[in-house]
Amino acid sequence: MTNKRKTGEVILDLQGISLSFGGVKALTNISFNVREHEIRAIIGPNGAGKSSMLNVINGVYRPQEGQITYRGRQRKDMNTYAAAKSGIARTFQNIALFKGMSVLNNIMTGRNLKMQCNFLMQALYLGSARKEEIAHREKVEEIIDFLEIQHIRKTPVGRLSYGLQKRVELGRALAAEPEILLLDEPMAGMNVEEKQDMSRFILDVNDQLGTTIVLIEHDMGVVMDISDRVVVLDYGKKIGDGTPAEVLANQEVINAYLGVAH
Amino acid sequence: MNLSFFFEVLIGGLLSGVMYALVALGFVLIYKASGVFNFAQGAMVFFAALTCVGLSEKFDLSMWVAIPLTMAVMIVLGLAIERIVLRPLVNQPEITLFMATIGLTFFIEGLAQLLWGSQPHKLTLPIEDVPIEFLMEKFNILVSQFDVIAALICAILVTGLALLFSKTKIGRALRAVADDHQAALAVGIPLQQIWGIVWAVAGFVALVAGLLWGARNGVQFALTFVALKALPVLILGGFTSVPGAIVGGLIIGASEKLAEVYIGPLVGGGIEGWFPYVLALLFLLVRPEGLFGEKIIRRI
Amino acid sequence: DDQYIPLLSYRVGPYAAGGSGFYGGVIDYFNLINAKGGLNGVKITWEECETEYNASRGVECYERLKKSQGGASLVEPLSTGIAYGILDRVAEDKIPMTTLGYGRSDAANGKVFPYIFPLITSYWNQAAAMTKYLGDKSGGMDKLKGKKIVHLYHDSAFGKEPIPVLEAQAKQYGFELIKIPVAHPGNEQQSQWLQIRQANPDYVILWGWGVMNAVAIKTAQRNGYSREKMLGVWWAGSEEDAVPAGDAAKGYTSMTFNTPGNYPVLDELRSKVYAAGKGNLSDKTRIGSVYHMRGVTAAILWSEAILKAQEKYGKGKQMTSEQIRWGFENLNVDEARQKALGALGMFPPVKTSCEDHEGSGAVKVQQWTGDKWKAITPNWVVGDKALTRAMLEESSNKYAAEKKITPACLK
Amino acid sequence: MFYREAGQFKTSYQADNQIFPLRQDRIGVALLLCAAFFAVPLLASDYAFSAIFIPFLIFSLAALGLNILTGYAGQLSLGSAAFMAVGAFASYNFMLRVPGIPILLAFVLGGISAAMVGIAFGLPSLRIRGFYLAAATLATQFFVVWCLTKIQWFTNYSSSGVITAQEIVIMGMSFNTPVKKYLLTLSIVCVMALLAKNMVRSNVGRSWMAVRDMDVAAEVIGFRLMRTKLLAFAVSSFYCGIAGALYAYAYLGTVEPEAYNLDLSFRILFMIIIGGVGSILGSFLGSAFIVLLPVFLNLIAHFLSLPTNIASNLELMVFGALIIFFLIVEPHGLARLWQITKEKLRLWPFPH
Amino acid sequence: MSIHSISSESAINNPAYLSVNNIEVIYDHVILVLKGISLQVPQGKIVALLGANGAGKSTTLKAISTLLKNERGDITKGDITFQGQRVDHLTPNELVKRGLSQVMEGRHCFGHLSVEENLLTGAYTRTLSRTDLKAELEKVYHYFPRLRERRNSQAGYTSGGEQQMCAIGRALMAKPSMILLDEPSMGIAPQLVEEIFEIVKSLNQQEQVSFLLAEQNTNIALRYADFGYILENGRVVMEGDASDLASNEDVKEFYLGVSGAGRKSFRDMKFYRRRKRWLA
Ligand SMILES: Nc1ncnc2c1ncn2[C@@H]1O[C@H](COP(=O)(O)OP(=O)(O)OP(=O)(O)O)[C@@H](O)[C@H]1O
Ligand SMILES: Nc1ncnc2c1ncn2[C@@H]1O[C@H](COP(=O)(O)OP(=O)(O)OP(=O)(O)O)[C@@H](O)[C@H]1O
Ligand SMILES: [Mg+2]
Ligand SMILES: [Mg+2]
Repeated sequence: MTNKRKTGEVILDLQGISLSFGGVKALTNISFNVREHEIRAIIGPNGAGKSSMLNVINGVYRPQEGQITYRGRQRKDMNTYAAAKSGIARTFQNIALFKGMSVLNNIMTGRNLKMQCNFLMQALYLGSARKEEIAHREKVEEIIDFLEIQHIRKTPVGRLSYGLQKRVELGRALAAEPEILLLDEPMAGMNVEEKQDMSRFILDVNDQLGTTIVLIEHDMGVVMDISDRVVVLDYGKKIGDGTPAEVLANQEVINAYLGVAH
Repeated sequence: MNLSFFFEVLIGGLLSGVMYALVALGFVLIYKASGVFNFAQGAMVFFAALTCVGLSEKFDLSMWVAIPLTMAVMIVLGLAIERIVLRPLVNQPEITLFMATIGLTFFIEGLAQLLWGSQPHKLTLPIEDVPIEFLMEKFNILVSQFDVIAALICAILVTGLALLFSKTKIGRALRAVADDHQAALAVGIPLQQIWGIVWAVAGFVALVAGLLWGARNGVQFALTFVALKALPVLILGGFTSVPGAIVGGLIIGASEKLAEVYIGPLVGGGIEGWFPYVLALLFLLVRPEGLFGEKIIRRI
Repeated sequence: DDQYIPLLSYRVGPYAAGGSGFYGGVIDYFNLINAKGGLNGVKITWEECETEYNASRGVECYERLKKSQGGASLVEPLSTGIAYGILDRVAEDKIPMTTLGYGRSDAANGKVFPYIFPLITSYWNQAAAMTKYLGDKSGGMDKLKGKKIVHLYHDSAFGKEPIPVLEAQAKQYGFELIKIPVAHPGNEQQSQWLQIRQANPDYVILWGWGVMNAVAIKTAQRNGYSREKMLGVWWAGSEEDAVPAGDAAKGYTSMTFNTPGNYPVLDELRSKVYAAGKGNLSDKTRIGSVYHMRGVTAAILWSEAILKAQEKYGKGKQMTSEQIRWGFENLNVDEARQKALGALGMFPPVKTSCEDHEGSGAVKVQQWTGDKWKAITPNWVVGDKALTRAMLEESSNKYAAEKKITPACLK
Repeated sequence: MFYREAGQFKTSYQADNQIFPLRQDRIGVALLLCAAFFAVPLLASDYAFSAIFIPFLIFSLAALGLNILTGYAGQLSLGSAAFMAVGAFASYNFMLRVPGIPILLAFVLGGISAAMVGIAFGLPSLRIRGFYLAAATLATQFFVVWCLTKIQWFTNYSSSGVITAQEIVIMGMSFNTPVKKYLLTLSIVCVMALLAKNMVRSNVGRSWMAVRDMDVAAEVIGFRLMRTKLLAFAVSSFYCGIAGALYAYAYLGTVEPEAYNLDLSFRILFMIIIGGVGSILGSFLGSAFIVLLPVFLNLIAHFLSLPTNIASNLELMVFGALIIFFLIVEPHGLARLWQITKEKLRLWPFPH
Repeated sequence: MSIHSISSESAINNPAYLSVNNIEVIYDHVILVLKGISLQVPQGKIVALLGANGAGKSTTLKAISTLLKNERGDITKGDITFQGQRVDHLTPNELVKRGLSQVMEGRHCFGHLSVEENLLTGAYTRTLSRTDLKAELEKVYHYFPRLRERRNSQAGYTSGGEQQMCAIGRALMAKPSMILLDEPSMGIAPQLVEEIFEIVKSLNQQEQVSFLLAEQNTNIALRYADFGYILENGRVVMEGDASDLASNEDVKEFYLGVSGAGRKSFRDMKFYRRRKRWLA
């Protein structure tokens, strides 16, 4: 499959990232980059360090070594707030929704950085606060429509099935209108049809909004079909990097991850 | 500074700390087994002591008969609590369970006074609460014999419970339950039985604490307040650690006494009410789960 | 047309023992009055409400009961917190409130607090009496010079109340006053007693409350301090305070405004009330215990006030609360009257006036023999009343200024 | 059947964002407010005002404050009474020391003082969580009460350590009768409840709930933990502070620091748990439960003419048992029970 | 209600080991989720439960394992029998003792316990000698070598896939005769997915363990299962032999992602399709 969309400059560059927890080496000297507008997949066997990689990118984990260059700015590690502020949003592998809140409110939280009114205005619910609330609500409703979760809009997310929660989580990340979207297994627990919708969806976001996407996924079909470039991790080391086709042909990758090619 | 006085305060504090630890143990036991902060522990201490004294006074029994009888009562109480209160609340948020134990507190307090009246009683154990003469003469340091025996009993309890938790299958199951009720049920851990056992053991610990504290303070409603002394011990040592309770107790006991004696006069005294809490708070700032508590896992 | 008295009692919680004894005494005496035909024929009715010693529940009880059965004659919450909660309300409702041995000492000034009656004695007078007693014991007030007295107190408004008096007297008589507070609830006092042991004082005043008392006595024993040299406030002087301390309490002394012992009136209670199965205490041995006797005393004073009012406003009639207030302000229970009531010497003679709602200020000292209290001062002890009077004036006038009250006597 | 939303379509987000999106609810609330402001003052007795309604409203306000902190922001606290005390004593001192200060301003300043104390004691919450935090908040409780008893300046050197609340006068009008006090309290509580409702349905509220439900994720999304938590502490303490001031001024009149003891903190905690953690309505329901139930039990015991010492203990036991019973029936409190009832009504007479 | 039954006889010939009869489940007293589900698992068979998100698969499994109560769900109608006896009133512990064990959705490892301790709790209902226990552990480690490496770390800190393995391994430790598996392949690398299903197969064939598995990976599920049910909106809309289901056109299109023209690329989906509903 050829990629006709234009991918731009490198906006995120990771150099020599190493991360360990006590004795466990989660990541060892990993370098790779992400270009603007591309869909970058990270694959690898369980416990390879994929989720840790995302955690490093948005500052949940601080790597012991390495450098992160994001939009020209070089640093040793990110910090979660700064990452969010500069346009990195993400979803989590173990759903991290706000369980007690409704779907609508969960997605609304995604827009918090865009809200200007201070709490006094919100308490009084004065004109501007109300207007702001409604403006954001409209945006969120668009996302809700897009994800086809209108019927559960007011349901507390704790009551939703696993798959629906995944969708809501994606919605929350999207609501932030991020520049980079980090997705950790967004399609786990979905059936093919739902995965198709989800893929379409990711592609649309990527196409229409130009959002850069970093994606972890175990479904090779999806990865091969929608990603532009793929990084392969194994035991915290990088064992492959390239287009889907290249990676697919890499014997090391086959041994470590894919098993018998299919 | 008068050195022997300092040691006296220090030792007195350490021994008081042991008494706090005794109460804290009951909390740890239940928290560890179910993630429930048992607000009713103080009431259970009171109930146990009052029942013991009540039985012995009303039916003119010797302590050696009254104590096992009370033990039986506490076991029944523990099982009943599991059956009536906890079982329907499996898998509920901890704050709900916490609240249920508050309800329980009222119930037990009412029950205790309904059964045995509201009069304070004296409780005489065959251990005398007088200074050990030997230490008195030799070093001019005052240590009560009672405290030393209490410390021994506490040590035995701590060792026993620590072994129970770390070495047995039940211990592991208890920790599993505290982590995730649903999953524990799914692997076949008989939550009901386990809670029954734990509450019964907690009842036993409450009885021991009740007897020792009762002998010191008299058996009266105020025994429920000893829980307030145990809380800072608990947070300092960690809710989930049996050895933490004893170490926390020692630290709190000693520093609270030293503070009252040496800092108290500077600020007008009476700081024992809040000092242990502030101290524990400072420790928490460094280690948010107490000295020995299990780290709270926050991974996403 | 009975005389209705609401009882804001507490029978659960930490102070239940005191509550059940006191209100038990009150109700027993009411029953006795009624069994004997009432106050000039007017029977007493009452209604109890559980306050749990909690201010807001106490207020609720007060508000609920004050209007029922034709209106409350008087109230007595036996709790400082509740007393404060209804302090303004009783004045508004014109219902007299007695606070026997607790509450604001300055409320004895009837010009500022027309409806409050801290009958018999206030904290200040008690503190003054304590110094007087300790002075006498040392062989004269001048012998107090150079002595060390520890004031071991419950760290609250209650425990701090006597400090001004004690300080003034320390200056006057030249003794050293060492103040050592105990944090509520006081179930652990090792550090305080180590300090006391270190200071080795001549006397320890125990201004304690609840469990703190028993623990103080016990801890004194463990630290080898003589209990004879301890002198408790009357809230540290009941069976409930001494019994839990066990043998350690033997020899411990405390203040009281009831002389322990048996009295004809108590026998009457046994024969007329308990024999008829109407006794309020579930445990008969508590008849004549400190709290019970305190309750009986309160009830006697109340009925005396009602009788006094009847003298003025019509014998055998139901009195309004305002009339009873007048009765309280003109009480005169002297020894002759006490004798007639079968309570000679049970409490000091009480004679009130508008300026003096306290009416006495006299106390006794009692000692625990191991199973009961025994009075050890043959006569009533009265402290330096001039000193307390001055303090009382100052403090109550400050209150009047804050509340914009012009001090004056009601007629 | 009677409680249906069928036919009520929202055509704008504004309409959907209303506090009470359902017409029945709106009518219900309007009726309730009318009753509270007009009918009750005409009908109720002084007893009802000064012993039931006023404390009920004040406790509701305090519960609301605690609910903001515990229910919405997820920070379990056992120190609410301390913040109430700060509010009361600060208001008292403002009134005392700033001549001519309007009393409402004194209340607000009292609330702000409480908020500042709240922020100071909220700092540890950045590291400490759950029951550890709860136990640590006891430090606030004991420390504040200790300070108020120790530092006599706060009580204006009153010998008994007691303060006497000044008379409430607003624009020349003196609020000295129970009805007037009730109306004043009611107005304050209504306004503050409205503000609270606004807060929890807008971004602040969402930030609190996010921190409550999963603080790591909240941080990743861009909420700042420190600011969010401290704001919750501040707002909550402000509410408690105002409640504390009302407790002194509109309810008790004369208070000692011990009136704001640990017991009171616990009672307020009970209110929110019984009423519903994370629910504005729940604060009111819980407060009603805790204020009314003992009265009710007392009346029943009286009616059955049980011997008082038995009755008192039974009351306590029944109270405890009822708490447990309600938790078993609905762990999320009375507010949720009410909601479920509504949902059932909506379907009525069909079971589903 | 019409059930699109393609072929129903073959599997049902076996006496049902587990049978769920027309159950209705309500959450929180008001939310009706299962509207009459019936299904059978014959002894020694693998039965797959398929369906879109929110169809009610997990709820069905939790109803069977009686874990539903603790999530405030109630079975208001119908009954469940296991080994011929009604089990809806049993405690989960009794069920496990009888041989029915569940792997819950979303992993649910005991975070503070080490991986090995997690596995050991799985054997709680069995009384095993130390050596037997060791052998059992070895077996699990043999299936999941990754777990052996991480045996001493706290489960809460392991990766998603590792936790999933841990949860499955834990259930195996109970040596059940029937396992309810809720999305076993979720978050597992493709190679391992195959392996997990191989384990299922070998347990099934060698130890006669029956399986009821809720699975989104329809492809593989139907490959290994004997029989399948498709749920939609709390109802069974289709049931049949796995092979028949796999060749059904609708199933192919909606659950297997292949239509007449073979498998489509995820990139080429040009529109969102309204999911087909069998039920109006
Ligand atoms: N605790 C609960 N309270 C209320 N409703 C619930 C609860 N759990 C699940 N539901 C609802 O029940 C329905 C079925 O949920 P279930 O988890 O069984 O779906 P599922 O088929 O397993 O979906 P998935 O594939 O997404 O896991 C969903 O609509 C969900 O919203
Ligand atoms: N906070 C942590 N503490 C200790 N170990 C950790 C922590 N986070 C990750 N690890 C370890 O680092 C390794 C990599 O974990 P990570 O979650 O990144 O794996 P992954 O590639 O996402 O795997 P999966 O596909 O199973 O989700 C694992 O072995 C895990 O146990
Ligand atoms: Mg991962
Ligand atoms: Mg599911």
